[in-house]
Amino acid sequence: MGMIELTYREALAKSIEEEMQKNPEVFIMGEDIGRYQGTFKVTRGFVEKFGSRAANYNYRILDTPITEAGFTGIGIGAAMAGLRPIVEFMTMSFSILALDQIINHAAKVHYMTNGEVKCPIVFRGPGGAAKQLSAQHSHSMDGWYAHVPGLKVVAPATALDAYGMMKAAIADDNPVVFYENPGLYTVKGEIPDDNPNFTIPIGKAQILKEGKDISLIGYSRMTQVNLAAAELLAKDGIDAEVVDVRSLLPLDTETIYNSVRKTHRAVVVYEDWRSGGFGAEIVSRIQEDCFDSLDAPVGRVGGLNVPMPYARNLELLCIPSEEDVVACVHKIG
Amino acid sequence: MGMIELTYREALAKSIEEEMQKNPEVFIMGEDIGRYQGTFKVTRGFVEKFGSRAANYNYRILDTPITEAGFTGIGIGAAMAGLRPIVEFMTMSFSILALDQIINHAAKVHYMTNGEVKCPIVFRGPGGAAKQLSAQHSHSMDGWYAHVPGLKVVAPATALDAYGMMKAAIADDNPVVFYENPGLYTVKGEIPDDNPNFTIPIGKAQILKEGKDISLIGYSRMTQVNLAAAELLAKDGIDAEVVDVRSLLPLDTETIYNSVRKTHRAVVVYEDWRSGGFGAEIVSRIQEDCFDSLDAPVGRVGGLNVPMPYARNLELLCIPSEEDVVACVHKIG
Amino acid sequence: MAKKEEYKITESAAELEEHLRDMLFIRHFEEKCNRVYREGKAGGYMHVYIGMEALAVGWMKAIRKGEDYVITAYRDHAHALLLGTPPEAVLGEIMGRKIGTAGGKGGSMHIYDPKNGFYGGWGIVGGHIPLGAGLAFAARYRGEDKVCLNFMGDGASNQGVVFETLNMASLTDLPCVFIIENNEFAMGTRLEYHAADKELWKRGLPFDIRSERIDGMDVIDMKRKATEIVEWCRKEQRPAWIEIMTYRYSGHGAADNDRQLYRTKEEEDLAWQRDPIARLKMQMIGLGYMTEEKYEAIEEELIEEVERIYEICDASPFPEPDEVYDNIYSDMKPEAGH
Amino acid sequence: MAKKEEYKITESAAELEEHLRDMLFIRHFEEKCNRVYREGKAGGYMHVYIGMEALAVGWMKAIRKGEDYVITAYRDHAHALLLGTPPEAVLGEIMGRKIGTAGGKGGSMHIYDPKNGFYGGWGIVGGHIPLGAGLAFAARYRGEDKVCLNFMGDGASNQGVVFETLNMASLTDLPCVFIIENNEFAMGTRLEYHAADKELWKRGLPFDIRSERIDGMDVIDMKRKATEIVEWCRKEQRPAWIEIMTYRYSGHGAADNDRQLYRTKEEEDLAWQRDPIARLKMQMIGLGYMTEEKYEAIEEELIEEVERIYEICDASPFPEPDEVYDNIYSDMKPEAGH
Ligand SMILES: Cc1ncc(C[n+]2csc(CCOP(=O)(O)OP(=O)(O)O)c2C)c(N)n1
Ligand SMILES: Cc1ncc(C[n+]2csc(CCOP(=O)(O)OP(=O)(O)O)c2C)c(N)n1
Ligand SMILES: [Mg+2]
Ligand SMILES: [Mg+2]
Repeated sequence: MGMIELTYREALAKSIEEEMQKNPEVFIMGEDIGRYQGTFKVTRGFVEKFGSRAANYNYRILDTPITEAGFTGIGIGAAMAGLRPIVEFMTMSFSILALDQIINHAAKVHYMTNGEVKCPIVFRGPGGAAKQLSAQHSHSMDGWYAHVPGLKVVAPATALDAYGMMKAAIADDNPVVFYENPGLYTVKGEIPDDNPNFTIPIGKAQILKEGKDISLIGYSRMTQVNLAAAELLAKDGIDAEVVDVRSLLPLDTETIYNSVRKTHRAVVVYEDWRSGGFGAEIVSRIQEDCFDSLDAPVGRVGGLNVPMPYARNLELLCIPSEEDVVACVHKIG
Repeated sequence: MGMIELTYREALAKSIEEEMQKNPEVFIMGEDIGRYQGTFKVTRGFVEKFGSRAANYNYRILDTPITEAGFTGIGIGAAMAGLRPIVEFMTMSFSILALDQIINHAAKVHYMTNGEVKCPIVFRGPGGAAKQLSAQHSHSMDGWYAHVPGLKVVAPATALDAYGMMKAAIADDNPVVFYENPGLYTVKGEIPDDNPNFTIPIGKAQILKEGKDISLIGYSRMTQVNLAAAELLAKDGIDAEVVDVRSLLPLDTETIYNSVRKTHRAVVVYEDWRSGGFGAEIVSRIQEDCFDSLDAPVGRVGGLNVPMPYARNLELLCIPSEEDVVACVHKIG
Repeated sequence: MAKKEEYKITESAAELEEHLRDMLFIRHFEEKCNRVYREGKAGGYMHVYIGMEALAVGWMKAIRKGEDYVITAYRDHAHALLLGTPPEAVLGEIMGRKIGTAGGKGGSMHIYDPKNGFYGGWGIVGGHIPLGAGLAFAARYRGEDKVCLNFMGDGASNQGVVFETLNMASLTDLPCVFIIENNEFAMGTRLEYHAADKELWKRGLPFDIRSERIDGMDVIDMKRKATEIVEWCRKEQRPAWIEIMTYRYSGHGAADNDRQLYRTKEEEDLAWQRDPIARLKMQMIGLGYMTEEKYEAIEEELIEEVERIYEICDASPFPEPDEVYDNIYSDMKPEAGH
Repeated sequence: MAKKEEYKITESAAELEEHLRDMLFIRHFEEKCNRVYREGKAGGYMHVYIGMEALAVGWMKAIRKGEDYVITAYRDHAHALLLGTPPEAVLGEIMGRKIGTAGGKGGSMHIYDPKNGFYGGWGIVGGHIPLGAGLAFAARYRGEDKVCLNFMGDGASNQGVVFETLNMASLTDLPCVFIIENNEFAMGTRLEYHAADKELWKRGLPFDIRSERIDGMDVIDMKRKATEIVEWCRKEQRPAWIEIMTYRYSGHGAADNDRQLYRTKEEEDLAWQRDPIARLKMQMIGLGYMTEEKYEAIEEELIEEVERIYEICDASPFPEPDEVYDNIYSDMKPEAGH
């Protein structure tokens, strides 16, 4: 299998492009994704490859007005008719305006029709802090979506997973929230270059680094932070295992539990506001189901419970870092 | 102090009415709250007492179109100018359409202005299941709001708390989400009849029944369920303490921890979907801070992770009952 | 509203009788639903179509049933029945039974029958409007020759997402008819209290969309105009925004027993004079296509038919407990338990 | 757009010079902001007002500063400066310093100065529009004699909440002027690709709201028309919906270096011929109120003034770490720590 080194951003683009080439019913819609090439440039070059409205009635790359609820709903309706839309949110923060469409419509239609109507749609975009985008543009949202039955939610941390899980998300007959992070787009990784049918299934966590002393559990960019923290801990003689959750809903508790039962200690790391974030769910399940294996309380590292401030020095305080993870490891003892 | 027995619904109405009488800058807005007297009839008689548009330019009772985002935003703007609006959502499920206004605007303005602009507003309405309202009308939403810094979130379980905490919410200079529950409106309690300045502060949990064997921790209608469960447990010789959380944000961990440190066992009960609900946060904190006091994992009882079904037999399966609480108590051992 | 033209009836007696039967069946079906609700055999929120029958009948005659898409809000029994959904499946759903269109999971507000082109049945006021545009988008994307009828209430027409959808429907040339069932009320709120300009048809204009207001209490006229509009949309591949004037004779929902709070008895009596069923009956009698006796016989037949359906539903089982986890996903179940 | 009438200039030389200075100051302030951003002394998203100066200058001259309410989106430096916010506090905020209007917590998109009537500074496109109506509501509720200027972009005018707000503003008779700063682009999307009908002014019509389109590149005309509209709103206690035609010469934000993706150099050059500053300068020279030398002197003075402001900001401290928890609530702090 030929491999190629790509950034997370490029891996995403490659994945979406291949799926669009394979299946004419896959299309992508969002603000400024066409002519403007996408705000975070995931769709760079797409409009040239797939055509645009100007040429003919061809909506495979659909630039939308700034009406998140409206265009998301149109995507959902198209999915109900069997198309396979990918909806890009310029940032996940803006998906708040489309929440009613996602939660009350996309996530419910299969149940409310008792399985008659499927809704194969992907909602994607970067969540969490970029750089100094301040309070209204830095929402994580992962926990909110992962709370909603009827949705699947994934948050890959590596370029390879971005590539393979995007394919799985597009192929899925259910609505999938595909959670990216601005800080991941430039992370590099090896991707299969000649296997457009490659896929990484939704619902499986993975061990990115084995270790015996403590399990560092996270997803999305925090998995990269955990890898860095593991290196720091190694210097202190602590052998940390890094569990990359990847899929929040469904959640692969088996892989998580196996790790905790081995290490007897765990820290759960997430970027979202600490209080009420999805990490709390992971902590709760671990203590429920692995109580007797735990030598210490399950530690948590989350974002500070504050709206994101603009000044860079304050912003950096808010986002969990590898040092914060190390501190928590030492704290739980 | 003269007391009067009122339902939760009447206690709310009395509280709001008294505050409106005291302060002309307090007003209430929402769908069908005026002429139609409110869907859950909390504002019954208000339009007669406070006048309506028909009579003069008087918006103390403002019937709005069905445009949750728009009217909520207008309320927030009015609060930014110093008025003290109460926004009624017919059900909390519909507040999803106003989330951007609540989360991105009301909850952020004080921070983004570094304290220059206050936003004294109350968002209230019933959350959770009523009776066979099915998948789109039965959202809990409490955990979502309690996750957002900048909001306060309360969920009183008794008529007295509804009365006193509504007064505190209206007096508060910050946005407060006041979470009611359809199943609570007919619950009765003793209310001070001649003390319009009575108030119950936001941020304090309470012990509604003392016990030594296990702490049953909940809020809103689940506190009533916990009281019933405590009676059932008493028959099995288990002496349960009922902790009524009342305020989700801020969360009175001290009262919760004191109870758990006494009983060494806890079950957290909430109506929202089990996975990712706010109960997970309470569980996480307990295990973080009371680990050494725990003789068993903290138990959880939440709503089933399913969109609410219509058929009554299925619906009843979804909502936690006192039997479910008892079962969990036995399960954690 | 364009002034009502006089028209000559060219429809056959059989055709008119079909219109009449359709309307009468809906009326009696809905009356039965109200009784079923009062007897506690249905729950939640339930909204009937009494008074509005000509509207749905007219539009459903204008489309290619089973091919074209139809979507509406929670006041959805009539649409399903007219598209060919078995009435037992509709009433069964309303009564929360396994034989219901959603196996009892949806209830009155959430009737679906995609095989017959019916895509619900939605409870969030205004929320389904972009979905309907999305169905039309799919048709256009695939180059199919389908239109979507996208129904909403007058109250719903204020929701922001409706305007967002109009803009996009026009920008992307969707074959979608947006139809406002203007029954003059949004629950207890009268049109003039919820809409700054009562002429809702105007709202399509700033989006360069064909916009009209039509009376919906005359089934013949409704069907003819609807047919013209549907074919226009199909041919032009453009949206239309059509306000239909109607009235609901019942309360907002079966639980609304407070009509006096928002309207008078006199107003209701006046509205009854526009009853679409009485009008068609009189037109048919005038043409010699109908007699009082025949009308009564038809009515009796339909009432019995509804009773028969009810008996079937009432005897049929509720869903099994473990079905609660079914069909949340197409390929997995959620984590079980409390 | 009503055809532009010829007008006779009756404003004094001093008055016109003030207009010119206001516009020039904004332009140089914004140029500096772009440089500051490129040098990495500001971050996040930053959007300047270059090309649109006449618009804000005209409207701010039309209101009672410090009494009336003003609210806008993230393209907000000009509005604050014109209302009297100290420029150090504006640039300080943009540079994330303690002296900033929000102590460095907001940044360029979130400038506020309620004492001068300025209520932000908002980042969710369209999201602040109901807030502005709420400010007007408060004024009306209290019987104060205030209006609210509620600014938005052309792209924002598609958001559903805007239409919801128009309906309510009309229903409740709010003294609110909704002002579309139509600079022909929403980021990289041209007007005709995001609006089904480019005449955005029509969108107020279905809500029975005074609706107009006005050129915004002529500061004298802008100020006069704005004054008439503001006084009309104040007197009639009714909303207005006004589309102003303008253009942004810069990229969407300071980070947008891709203007060639969505427009040509020729188009930009053509737009520069409408430059509101050049126009006023020529008008003044024509009247003998200005000379090239004087203009250059003014410009130099303002450039130096901006540099002076920058030096102050650049020397001033960032917020202290523990301020991160301040002012989330008026009376408490959130739970601390990671
Ligand atoms: C977003 C939302 N807000 C409020 C409600 C509650 N509600 C249900 S129906 C209704 C009235 C809708 O009126 P209209 O659109 O005119 O339809 P009609 O019932 O007259 O057919 C309201 C307020 C809801 N279901 N969804
Ligand atoms: C709800 C939302 N969606 C998307 C964005 C990203 N965004 C920021 S500005 C902008 C363009 C807005 O254009 P317009 O309203 O015309 O204002 P202008 O920038 O031209 O002044 C977009 C898409 C946002 N901030 N908020
Ligand atoms: Mg109606
Ligand atoms: Mg613009």
